[in-house]
Amino acid sequence: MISLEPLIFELSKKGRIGLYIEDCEIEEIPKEFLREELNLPEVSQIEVVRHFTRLSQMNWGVDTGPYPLGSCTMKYNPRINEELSWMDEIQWIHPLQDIDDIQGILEIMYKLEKMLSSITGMKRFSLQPAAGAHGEFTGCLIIRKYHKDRGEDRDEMIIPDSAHGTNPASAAMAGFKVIEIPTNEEGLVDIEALKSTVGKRTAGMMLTNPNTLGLFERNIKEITEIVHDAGGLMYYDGANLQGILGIARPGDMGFDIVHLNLHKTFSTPHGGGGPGSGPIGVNELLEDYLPVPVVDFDGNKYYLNWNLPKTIGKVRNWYGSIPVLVKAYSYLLSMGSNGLKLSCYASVVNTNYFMKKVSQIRGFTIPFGNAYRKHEVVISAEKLAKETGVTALDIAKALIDKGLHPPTIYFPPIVKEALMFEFTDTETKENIDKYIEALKEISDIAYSNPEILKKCPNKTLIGRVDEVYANHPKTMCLSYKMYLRKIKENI
Amino acid sequence: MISLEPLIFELSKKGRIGLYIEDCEIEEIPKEFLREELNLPEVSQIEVVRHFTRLSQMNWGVDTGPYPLGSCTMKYNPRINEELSWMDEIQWIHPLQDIDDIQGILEIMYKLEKMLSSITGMKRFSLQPAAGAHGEFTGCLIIRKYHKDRGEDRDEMIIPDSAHGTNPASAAMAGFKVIEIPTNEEGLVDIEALKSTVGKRTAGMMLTNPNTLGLFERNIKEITEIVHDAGGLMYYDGANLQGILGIARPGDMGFDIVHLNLHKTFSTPHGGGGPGSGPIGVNELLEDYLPVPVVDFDGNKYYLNWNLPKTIGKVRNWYGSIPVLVKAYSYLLSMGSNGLKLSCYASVVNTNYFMKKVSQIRGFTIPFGNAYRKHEVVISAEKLAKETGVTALDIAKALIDKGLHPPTIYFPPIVKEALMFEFTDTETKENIDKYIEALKEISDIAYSNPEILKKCPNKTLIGRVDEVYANHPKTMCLSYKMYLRKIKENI
Amino acid sequence: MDFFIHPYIPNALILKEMLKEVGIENINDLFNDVPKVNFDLNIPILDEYSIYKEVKSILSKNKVYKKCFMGGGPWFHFVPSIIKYLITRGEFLTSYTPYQPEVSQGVLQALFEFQSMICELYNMEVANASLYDFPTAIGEAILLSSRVTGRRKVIIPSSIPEDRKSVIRNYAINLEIIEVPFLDNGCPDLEYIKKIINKDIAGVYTEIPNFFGVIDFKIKELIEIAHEVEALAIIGADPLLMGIIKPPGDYGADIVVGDGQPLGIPPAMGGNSLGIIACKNDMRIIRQMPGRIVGMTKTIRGERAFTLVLSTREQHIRREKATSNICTNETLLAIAATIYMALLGKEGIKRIAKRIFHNTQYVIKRIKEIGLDTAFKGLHFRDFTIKGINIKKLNKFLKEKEILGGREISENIGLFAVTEIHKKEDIDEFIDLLKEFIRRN
Amino acid sequence: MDFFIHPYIPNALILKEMLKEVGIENINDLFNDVPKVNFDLNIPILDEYSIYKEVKSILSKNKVYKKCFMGGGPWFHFVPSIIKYLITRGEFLTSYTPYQPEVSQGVLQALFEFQSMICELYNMEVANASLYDFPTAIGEAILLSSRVTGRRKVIIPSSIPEDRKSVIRNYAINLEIIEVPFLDNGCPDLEYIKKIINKDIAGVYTEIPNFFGVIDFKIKELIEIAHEVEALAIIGADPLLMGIIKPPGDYGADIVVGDGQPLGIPPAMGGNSLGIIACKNDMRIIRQMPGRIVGMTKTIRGERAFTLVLSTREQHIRREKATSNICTNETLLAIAATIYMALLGKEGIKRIAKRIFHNTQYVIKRIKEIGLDTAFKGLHFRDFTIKGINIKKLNKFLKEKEILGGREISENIGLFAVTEIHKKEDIDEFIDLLKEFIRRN
Ligand SMILES: Cc1ncc(COP(=O)(O)O)c(C=O)c1O
Ligand SMILES: Cc1ncc(COP(=O)(O)O)c(C=O)c1O
Repeated sequence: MISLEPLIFELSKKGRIGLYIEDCEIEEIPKEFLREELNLPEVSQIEVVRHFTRLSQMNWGVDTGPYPLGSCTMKYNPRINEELSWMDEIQWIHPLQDIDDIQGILEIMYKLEKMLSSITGMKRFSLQPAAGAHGEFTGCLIIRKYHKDRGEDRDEMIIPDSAHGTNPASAAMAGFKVIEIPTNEEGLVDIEALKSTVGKRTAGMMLTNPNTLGLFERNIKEITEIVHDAGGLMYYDGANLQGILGIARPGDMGFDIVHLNLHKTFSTPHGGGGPGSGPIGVNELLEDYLPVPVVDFDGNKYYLNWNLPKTIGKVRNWYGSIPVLVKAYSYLLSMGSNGLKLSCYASVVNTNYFMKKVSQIRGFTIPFGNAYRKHEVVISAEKLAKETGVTALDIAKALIDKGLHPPTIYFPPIVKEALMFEFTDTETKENIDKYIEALKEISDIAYSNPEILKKCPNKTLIGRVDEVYANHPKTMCLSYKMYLRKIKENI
Repeated sequence: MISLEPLIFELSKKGRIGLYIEDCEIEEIPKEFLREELNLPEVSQIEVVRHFTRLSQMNWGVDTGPYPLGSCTMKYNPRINEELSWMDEIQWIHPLQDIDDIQGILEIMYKLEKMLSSITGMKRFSLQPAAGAHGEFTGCLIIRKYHKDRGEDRDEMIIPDSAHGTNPASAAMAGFKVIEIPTNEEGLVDIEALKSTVGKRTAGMMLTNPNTLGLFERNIKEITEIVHDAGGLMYYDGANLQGILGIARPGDMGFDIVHLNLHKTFSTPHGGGGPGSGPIGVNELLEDYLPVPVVDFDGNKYYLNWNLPKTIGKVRNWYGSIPVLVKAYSYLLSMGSNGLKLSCYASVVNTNYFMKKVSQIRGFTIPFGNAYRKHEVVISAEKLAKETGVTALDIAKALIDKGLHPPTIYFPPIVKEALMFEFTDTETKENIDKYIEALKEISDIAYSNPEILKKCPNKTLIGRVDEVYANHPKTMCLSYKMYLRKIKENI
Repeated sequence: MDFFIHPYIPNALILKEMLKEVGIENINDLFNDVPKVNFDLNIPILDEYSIYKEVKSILSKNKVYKKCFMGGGPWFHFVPSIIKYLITRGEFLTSYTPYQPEVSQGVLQALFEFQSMICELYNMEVANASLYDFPTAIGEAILLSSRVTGRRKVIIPSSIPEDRKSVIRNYAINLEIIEVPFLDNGCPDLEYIKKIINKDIAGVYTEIPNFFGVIDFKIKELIEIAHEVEALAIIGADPLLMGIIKPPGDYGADIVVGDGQPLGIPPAMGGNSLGIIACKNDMRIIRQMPGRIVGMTKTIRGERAFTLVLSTREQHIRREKATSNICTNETLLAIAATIYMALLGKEGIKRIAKRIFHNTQYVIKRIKEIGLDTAFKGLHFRDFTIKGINIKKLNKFLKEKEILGGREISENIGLFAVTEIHKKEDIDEFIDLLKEFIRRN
Repeated sequence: MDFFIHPYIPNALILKEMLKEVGIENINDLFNDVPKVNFDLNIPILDEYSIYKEVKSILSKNKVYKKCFMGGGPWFHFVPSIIKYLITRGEFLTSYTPYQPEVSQGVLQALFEFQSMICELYNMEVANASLYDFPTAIGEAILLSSRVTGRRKVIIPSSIPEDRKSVIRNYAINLEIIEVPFLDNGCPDLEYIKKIINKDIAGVYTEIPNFFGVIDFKIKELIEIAHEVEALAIIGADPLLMGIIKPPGDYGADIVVGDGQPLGIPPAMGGNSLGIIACKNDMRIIRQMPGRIVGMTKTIRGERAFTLVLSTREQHIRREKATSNICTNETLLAIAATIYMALLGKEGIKRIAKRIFHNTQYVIKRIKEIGLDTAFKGLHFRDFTIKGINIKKLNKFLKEKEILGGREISENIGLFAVTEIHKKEDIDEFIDLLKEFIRRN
């Protein structure tokens, strides 16, 4: 197979090394336990640099172009935040240092928590969870313990069919049975279905608002009442907070638990898939259930408070994704109250501007009506697919050929041939216009010459990836070791 | 014209900015002097990041692949050196701080000077010059003052015809008449010609050794004697020190003045053309002529010594390219005495290995015989050019199409169709082999199908640049302002 | 509200113009469906310089120790300078999970290399692209063993610290956890396990080195005991230790988990974490693996390519039946670890491991020389205990000398560590201070 | 000598193998022509961590001031974080002078943008890709004026500091330099110039603001005086001042030089320098310009492209007849300045300049309030003098408060500066300290 950049293993040559380390002798380890073979690549430092420089160049990032992944809030990641997070006073601190030695980071955690509380209207936050899904899991553990502590046996978690996959997965991991409720024709929670679902076994409901269609659940007050009345708790999946940032707050809507994705709404970079940070906020009711420790202030010093009587314990080592927290704190200072609101406005205007233009393109429809979206919009290419055979996947790959990163596709699952666009506040109108233009062109080609879209992308370094080959047990290859074995076995 | 990346001016949109700065009012400036128009681009921060990220990706660096520019010693630039040079304790220091406040950097300058002295065999160094050519100019000023102070009227500088262009240019700037002496058939200084050239007007001779052909001037002792006997001084252009690093020293050969290129031999990055650093070392004779201040140690503290009675004064603001000095210091520690010697060995073996292989390729010759080269070798494509019409320039562009950065071409001027290769110690054998393979293929094509080489490169983002268009007074365009004017004037 | 010029919001001053195209005059019309509640966020807006000054001045209240002997992790290993440079290149840093392989080959290939290197370290054939951290990786591994075996009990060593247990308990919230007591070397009592093990056990978990730093040379036996009842053997193995001792894969381990932080990642108050999980080439296990996995494949044009595979296991497809809820993981730190392992390579990992081991033997030898001892017997790697002195007081004393002391295991037992960054002089100084401390107390 | 494994020398352990292909056994055969002298370099080899520790510990002896009021340059302006990130990307950082345009468009286009922005700032039409620093740029400009006019005398202000003059004298070593006395605002006495000027004068040089921070509003007159004898008018103009006052190009300046350090470049003890030179669109001058110049052109395929132009002026072609000896310049810092100007843009440069000007007026107002005064009259920008107090003592006093004081112009006159990073509180604190100092002395 043609290789754009060899595997680092393939660059290996005996007798090379990338770091200067003096050798030394050891004797104590019994020979039968001593390691001999170790097939790690042997390369010089310059080769490491070139290899990973090259790999980076083969990768798309916000820094290289627009990245309108719906549900992901791919904002610009300011470097000042990054720079601060890399200070020695962050990176070279040990979690077991004396409280006196870590007043700086505790202060930032404390102040960040206060800001997140004021943004969401929640009482307290734990900064411990490592990502959004981890926050969900933590929230579910809290819900579980809350009911248990009250002697109630509630094991059903209600989740809309439009929800993100992590919602049901997290609920299930925490031991809940997932009850899916349908979306009505307006794209909102079906209130009647909800009413007939809640009951004695209802532990709670997980909801994101604006929902994954970008629509604000305008009956939110009624929903929270229904669930609360049934004895359940309301969980807010904060991945979509961008759509109401600075305008409305989950706490005010009646949510009991909230998680936020700092790597989305608060602009910390996603790093190709993490580290993220999924702080979780609760109201008075659940304050004592948060994971320990939380950061408190005794009027004089910040300290780690381990004394939460009803705590669920810990969900990860130590205290949270510390560098990510610093970035979010720095970001918040760069925006201020007005900047955050402006950010919400910009993302919502960007979305509706885009939706308006796209709704006029042949083959694309806006499912669930033309109500204004918040920070994101889901387009359906179902009509196009039916009429031309060109699918959402084909459109994604065709966009790549126009130098544009595709949106999220095939999500939420309730929309057929879904293209989920989120431009965020940091995208330029010029780039949004490029997408509109590109979709028009793709539509034109689909109706005139659909086959050529099946072969996209053509202008990328590599062609369309063969997913079947990738996943077939016979050809599947998950490591270099497996690759070598398969070569040997002639597969 | 097609544009790969628009000019940043072309991305401008009124009402955008890349940094948050609060506005304020001012009144004191008389209206007729107040600035109105200011045509700088207005762009958001994300656009700045994307623009320069994109530009960087359109650029070759040591980090992206082999870079065998002869006379340039394009080594790998370790990041640890870079990181240290960016510390606040370097970047945020003012030159007029108290001596007590800058003991750290003075210590590094002092120790670096000692190392450079031991590497070159010179008595003292000034770290002031900004680059190699600046070091030459400084050296020439010293030579001039030295003779003047002795009441001698010497205005001729002897320079071999193989010398780098900066040598004659620097000498001329310092007010010398340049006397060129020829290279003999061995590729070395023509001793007889030298003898008949020196005389009462001889101020000195500038020489690089190994010379620009990569050949060591083995008569160096005789040369320095001839010049010294005539009352002249010997200047060592240290750009080629790599070839004898740790093996031999200009001081021991009889040179009176030496400049070094820290951005070559000592691995500090070249930054697309600077900043560099061209420290200049002298023997006892000239110690007092160095630019002021130099760094001294009184047994207790480091200090800036301005008290050199015969100093030529200053050649630039302040004390030198400070961050570059830190990088060189750090580099030296990473090599140690043995590492430096190993570095010399590796670059010389790389060169001779390459020369041996290339000498077997049709159309290429090694001018001035097959004597072993040091760190670099000049290949001539004269034969190829004569027989096929394919020139050094064509070869350079064809190499680009093979993913390889060309060598220095058409230098030194005494070799026709020169290709000057310097692989340095940090290049892999695999990459050197790629060049050998590529030159073979190019030779084959030249002899079978030469026209296709005239159109190279084809695989780059842009095609071969039109240098005539670039330099013609009618089409020449040196700024965006000029561009706009030419568009208006319909040129 | 006025729209104002802001460097991160390019359209700020053209929003009105764009609104017109939407057919709206007042921006609030876009929020008609949102209940109005008045609140004040009360967050100031600062320029970049002021942010820099503000955050720096807050952070200056953190103390960065020049020397650290704290055991139990995270550890102060050396982090080569090139790592930060490479992982903060925008193309890596600002990218999302590589859903579109054609424009994400960089992250995908790096992750494939990560998986591959992890496999080499442990001699396993499959690894995923990272989990949150070590304890959650143990938790996921335990869940995995339960899914594969269909059983609901697991055995873990009682020696692991309470923090870690708490996470495990939360992950295994529907399982029963049995803790094994430990011997005088801190390793699990195999006789005890033999007694209690049966076909209800999904997995048996243990660690090398154990929490007290002792290398457990009975891994092989433990794996055999587990396999006798067809339970899975799960080994938590330090990646750097693998430079000197035979890896769990050599003994037939089913799942290996690890803490990736020692692989070129700064401790960051415990906030930079990298959970490692690997398994053997067994489709029963592979199909139940949690998290993202990258596979090598080809394109329809025939080029080699990399892409996310087995996504039918994952939450976005399988929803409540997914093998885990994990979505965002620790990719960037996995790339850091990949670069670290590439820099060191075979020879470097061996040298680092030898140096750490050498330092550990040296410090323990010196400790014994001054009349102290470790609390546990056996060969140690990096971590070691000191018993018989008041750890709180000792730490206070060390702090005065700008040294970060050990982790309190009990009043008179502390957990310490030395790594490759400790020079002989550093260790000698530490011993001298211990001596002085004993003399004084 | 043994060849040993070294991370920067990939072929270290295969040199012997390669030697064989050359046909050599002993590596010393390659150095037979080199005279043997024994010497010992005596440089230790350290691993990366040790280098880091060593250099950091040395550098910790440098003091980084939190507040700085030092005038005369280099200045403490704010440097946006993104600049360092972008210019240290390997593709920029590790590239050579862009001799091969097809693979160097990045640096070339960035430099074209640099030239273009400099032209906009000064309202000139041509700028080069940088010179070493401000004084050498003045030196080169003076030489340029001599080449263009064929004359050998130049006029410069006597007010510029001795350091700068020393560099100029070295550059103009074959020319005659005439110094003009200054008026009570520190600006050159135009009447004096009028008296001495004649057709032997190649160029007249002056600066805005002058060395004491005063904005010279007589630039136009000076240019006219120079032009009357067909001498070239050379203006040294601060780039940030151009945000608020009309640029020299508006008045017909022939050459503009400047100090690029305020454009997003940290002071680095004076070691990060960027010399700016620009000229008007006059082929007589352009053909004599020193240094590299990038031009916009096209490729043979018709794309827009950038390349080095007018290289026949330069040393590698013209050798001793070159317009300058400069080869390596300050490209990377020119790119830094380009990024800075792009970030600020029209509005930002104006705002920064206004803020600096505003701060300057405020500090001078306060100084007068407490009974002190500047040594020179006129409107100041950034730099300002304080007269009537002992500067050495004052600096010592300020140092105790962690403040870097001013530059000693004479015993009782100091040169200070405020930039956009000074907040009102900082200036007020400075004034309060001045008051306290006066009270005490
Ligand atoms: C709506 C929604 N919820 C939850 C998540 C999970 O967040 P994370 O990836 O940080 O675990 C996502 C992420 O894509 C999301 O879009
Ligand atoms: C032989 C030689 N001398 C002098 C120089 C000039 O050095 P610099 O570019 O640092 O001014 C060079 C640079 O190419 C060179 O190769």
